[in-house]
Amino acid sequence: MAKCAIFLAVATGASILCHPLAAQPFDKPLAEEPVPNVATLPAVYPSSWIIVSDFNFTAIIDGRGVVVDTSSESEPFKGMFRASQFASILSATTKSEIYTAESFFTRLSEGEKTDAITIWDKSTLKSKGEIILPGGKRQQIVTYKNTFQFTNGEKWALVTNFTPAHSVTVVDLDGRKVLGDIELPGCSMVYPTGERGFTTFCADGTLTSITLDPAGKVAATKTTKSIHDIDKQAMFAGPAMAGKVAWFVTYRGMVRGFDLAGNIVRPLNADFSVGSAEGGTPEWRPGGWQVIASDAGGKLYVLMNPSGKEGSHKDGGTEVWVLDTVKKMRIARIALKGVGASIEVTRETTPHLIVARGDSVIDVYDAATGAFVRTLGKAAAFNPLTLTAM
Amino acid sequence: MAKCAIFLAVATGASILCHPLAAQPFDKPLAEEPVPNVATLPAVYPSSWIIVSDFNFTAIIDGRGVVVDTSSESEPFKGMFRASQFASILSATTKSEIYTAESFFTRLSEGEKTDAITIWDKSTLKSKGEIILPGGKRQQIVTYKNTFQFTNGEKWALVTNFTPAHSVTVVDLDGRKVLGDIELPGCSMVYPTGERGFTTFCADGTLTSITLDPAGKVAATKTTKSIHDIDKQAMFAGPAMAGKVAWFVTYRGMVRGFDLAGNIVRPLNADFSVGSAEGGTPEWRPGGWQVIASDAGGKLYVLMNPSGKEGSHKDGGTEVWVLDTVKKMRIARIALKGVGASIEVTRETTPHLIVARGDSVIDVYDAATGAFVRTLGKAAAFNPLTLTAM
Amino acid sequence: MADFDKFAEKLTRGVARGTSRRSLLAWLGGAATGAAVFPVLPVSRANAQSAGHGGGSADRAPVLSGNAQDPGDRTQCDYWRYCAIDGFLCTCCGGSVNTCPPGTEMSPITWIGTCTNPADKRAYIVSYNDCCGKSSCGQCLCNRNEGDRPPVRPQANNDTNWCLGTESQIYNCSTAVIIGVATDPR
Amino acid sequence: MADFDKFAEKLTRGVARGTSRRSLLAWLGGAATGAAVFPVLPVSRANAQSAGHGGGSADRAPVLSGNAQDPGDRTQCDYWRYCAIDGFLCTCCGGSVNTCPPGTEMSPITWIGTCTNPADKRAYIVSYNDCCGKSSCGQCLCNRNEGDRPPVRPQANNDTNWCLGTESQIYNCSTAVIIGVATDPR
Repeated sequence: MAKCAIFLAVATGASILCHPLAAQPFDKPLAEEPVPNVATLPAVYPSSWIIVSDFNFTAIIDGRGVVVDTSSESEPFKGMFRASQFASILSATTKSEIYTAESFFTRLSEGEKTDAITIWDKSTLKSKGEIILPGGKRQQIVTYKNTFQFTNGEKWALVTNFTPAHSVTVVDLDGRKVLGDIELPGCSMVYPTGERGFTTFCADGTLTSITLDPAGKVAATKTTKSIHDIDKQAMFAGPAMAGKVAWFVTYRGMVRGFDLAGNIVRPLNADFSVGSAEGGTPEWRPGGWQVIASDAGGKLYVLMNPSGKEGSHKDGGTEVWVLDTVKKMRIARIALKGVGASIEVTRETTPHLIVARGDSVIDVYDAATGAFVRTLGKAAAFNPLTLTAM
Repeated sequence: MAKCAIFLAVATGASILCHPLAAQPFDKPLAEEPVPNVATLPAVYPSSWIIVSDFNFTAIIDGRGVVVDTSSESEPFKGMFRASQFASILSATTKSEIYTAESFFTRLSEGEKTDAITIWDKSTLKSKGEIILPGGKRQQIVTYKNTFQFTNGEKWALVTNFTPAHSVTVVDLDGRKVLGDIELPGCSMVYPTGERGFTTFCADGTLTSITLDPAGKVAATKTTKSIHDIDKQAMFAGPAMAGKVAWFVTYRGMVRGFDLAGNIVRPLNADFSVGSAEGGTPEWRPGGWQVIASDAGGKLYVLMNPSGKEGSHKDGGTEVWVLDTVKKMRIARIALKGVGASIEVTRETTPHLIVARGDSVIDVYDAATGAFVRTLGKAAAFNPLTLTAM
Repeated sequence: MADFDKFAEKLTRGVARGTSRRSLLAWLGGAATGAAVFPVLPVSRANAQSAGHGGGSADRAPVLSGNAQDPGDRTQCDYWRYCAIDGFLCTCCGGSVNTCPPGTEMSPITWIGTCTNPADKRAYIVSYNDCCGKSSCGQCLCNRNEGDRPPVRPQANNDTNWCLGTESQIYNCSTAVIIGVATDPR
Repeated sequence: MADFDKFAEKLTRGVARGTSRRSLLAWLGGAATGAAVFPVLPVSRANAQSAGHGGGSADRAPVLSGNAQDPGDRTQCDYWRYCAIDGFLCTCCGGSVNTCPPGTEMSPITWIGTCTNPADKRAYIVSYNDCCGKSSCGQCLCNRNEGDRPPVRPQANNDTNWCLGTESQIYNCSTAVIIGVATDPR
């Protein structure tokens, strides 16, 4: 048929010259299909879906977020949205919107820079607006969730800046406007606290909680004593949230809880160890990018590296250890099929443990039994870094 | 030393606490090295260097050109310059400049579009100016050399447009300004012809030569009879230049020469076949992206695919056949180590055949003997498409 | 020839949407001098990532039509509709064989191929509409060139970025939509 | 401690070049509350491409110093100076271990590591200046994290894009420049 097909391609009108020989069992041809035709997504994503940040190392300017159906082996890639140049991604729970904090240049890699928050519609994945961030100071860092967070019931967002002076820009998402900046000398990352405020970690080991007034200005500030030993028990910057409690794990495997329900951060002072195990060279330590996750029941999941030592904390892990925060003990170990870099647990009735690997593969496990369920292969992202359950 | 190194990293002042035990044979430490320090390249690139267009398929917006030293196994990557969004690349021989015809958007993949020619200094690889191309009509097509060419002694450039109406924009590079557009209904690509003009191929099989006046307007137009059988003997759009003669090869292996020295294209009417060989399934045909090259002596090199058939012309080739255009015969066959996609021959005193493979590897052969000389591995580009000898 | 009329009319609407009347005429003028009876427009890009034809990796889970008359895995380059496609397969990008991914815009005019369905032996006219406005999907790059011709005949060349007449010219992926039947088997 | 003075002075000049006096003070204020005796600034990004440390592929031809006192292949991630680097190695990008590629701009302030030279057993202060203004080089991505700490201590965190105070914030590759000796072996 090849030559026939060719001839048709250049002169389909002459197609009657074409005489396929084989008989055929189908009376009617396949129906014509309508164009244009563009897919849409549900306004509320199913609980088996996650949002993956794809850093796209070989073209950082062209980073993106990917909506991934972890229940589908064949079609996990549901859609993508732009997340340009060390962008941060934030997914709303009270609105059908995703927000990206990005940077653009008028000549791709040169020219005038514009920092902006882009608003994406979850159903159409089209950009529906943007909020320009003034001063060109948006923090550009490998994707963390706590550089871009909600407060005030998701009506506002907090964006971290680094020049290298630290500050936070308060943005009214509903009003599509910037409310102002808050200088935070020596303090980094934002953890939503109370109704309208946040907590930030400071370089002297203290935590500072800031309450905002209705105009987005500082209403009150409270700083704890130094409780973070950054030298010997540094906490990974990304916590697992169990309700209003932020659970952090340290490079050396200590688990620490902080209650963010009130206006002021409240350390639970109930630290415990992820535990130890044989086979460590020299020891098991947390390792990877997003290394701690929680499930709906409050259990914690920590990605563990058997080659734990100073400097191993981004090398990924071969097991996930499951922790009971009430009993303060490890209740399960899940062996992974590959070296994981980031983990997340879905909110499905049968929750799944999602493991993004360093080789771009995403694997899915039964969070309760640890049984391997399926792999999504490399079909979702080039460089999956953060994973966000719906 | 690990713990020592860490401790130093966070408090180098305390480094005297650090006591490495091993003795050492070197009296003096390594010298401090100056910063800042940025490399530069020669104003005229050596003849062992080539310019590679890297299409960067997984981020087309972030395409680039790479300056490659084909004589260096260890450090072939000499530098890169931006070539954004289906860009075309043009390297000057009379000035130390490279030009890229690009497209930009104010929000990376959305917003207002700007087409422009960027001027790059060959020595610093810094952009030193741009010429805005009006109308947003620059042709966006997988990288061909003949969408962007010089005329008028490299003082002007010709940029092809496609809307899908064909036209050519004439640009005064020295004057940094656009001189005007020339409508070319049904005609495509530009081949510099005479002192100040070009030839273009038209869909009815004719070639049209256009002579430009000193203002860049059309001074004279001459169209040949139909001499290009696009159905049965389609010519690959990219010729090999031997002096002022453009040598084209057809999908089926006919070699055709066109003299572009005068104001009007002159077919040499000396067509000949690349020849045939055993082992074809069904037959040997040219195959790849940049499939024909010339050396300083005028010999031609054609990349050949043993699985030649309709539709195989971009599948790459496993041999390069060397042709004598005077004797009109094949004089050598060069077996390749991998499937080549594009070929070029350097102008070194001992010329080398450069083969860019589909797997991103670039191999170097002795053009005279066909002997494999070295591989540059994947160290130059993600998706090498066009290769340009210096 | 009812199919052809419908399809030509569809296409003309598409062209009219995508281009100014003047440029359309200029282009048709060009095309008319070629061999094509009516315009079949190119849109595609070469595959430099593999010397083969590409498509999804072999270990990808298949996407099937569930219809015996439309056989084959739509994540693989050897699926029958892809005989002249060139780009990322939308089936792997959040769309489908005939649907663009969320947030993209389908190009109004496209390059048309004619591919034979191995099940019913009919030759179908397949429209390779591009999906535009988001960056390279990066999944399942596929390149087949039956009937492809050099840019001198744009209506038969598949290297051009056909995100033209769309809000953004950024290319995301390509579909393979059945828009008619070229031949009924004898 | 002469080395330290020179290096601190160099760095301060760097910071002054890279930032406004006010933000500099704000930042030093922050840093001063940390454990650092003087600022050692972070610049790097994690390597999600391999669970190992990355670097050039094994079959890459080596780039050596030719000096027995500075051993190792500068295209490989295990080269001694890279103990706290994170990014594309400039040696693979048209630059060198201490030189930015043509057309880029070296970041004025950087994250500093302290790495031990296996030849002379000295601990050297290595400055990982970023090269900025061209897109990702894409060659020899390498990530090692000895002494790396969370962003709460920026002077010891290597995830930040340190193309700050440069004309463009686009990251191309990272160098590993010797700027001093931390310890002389006993």
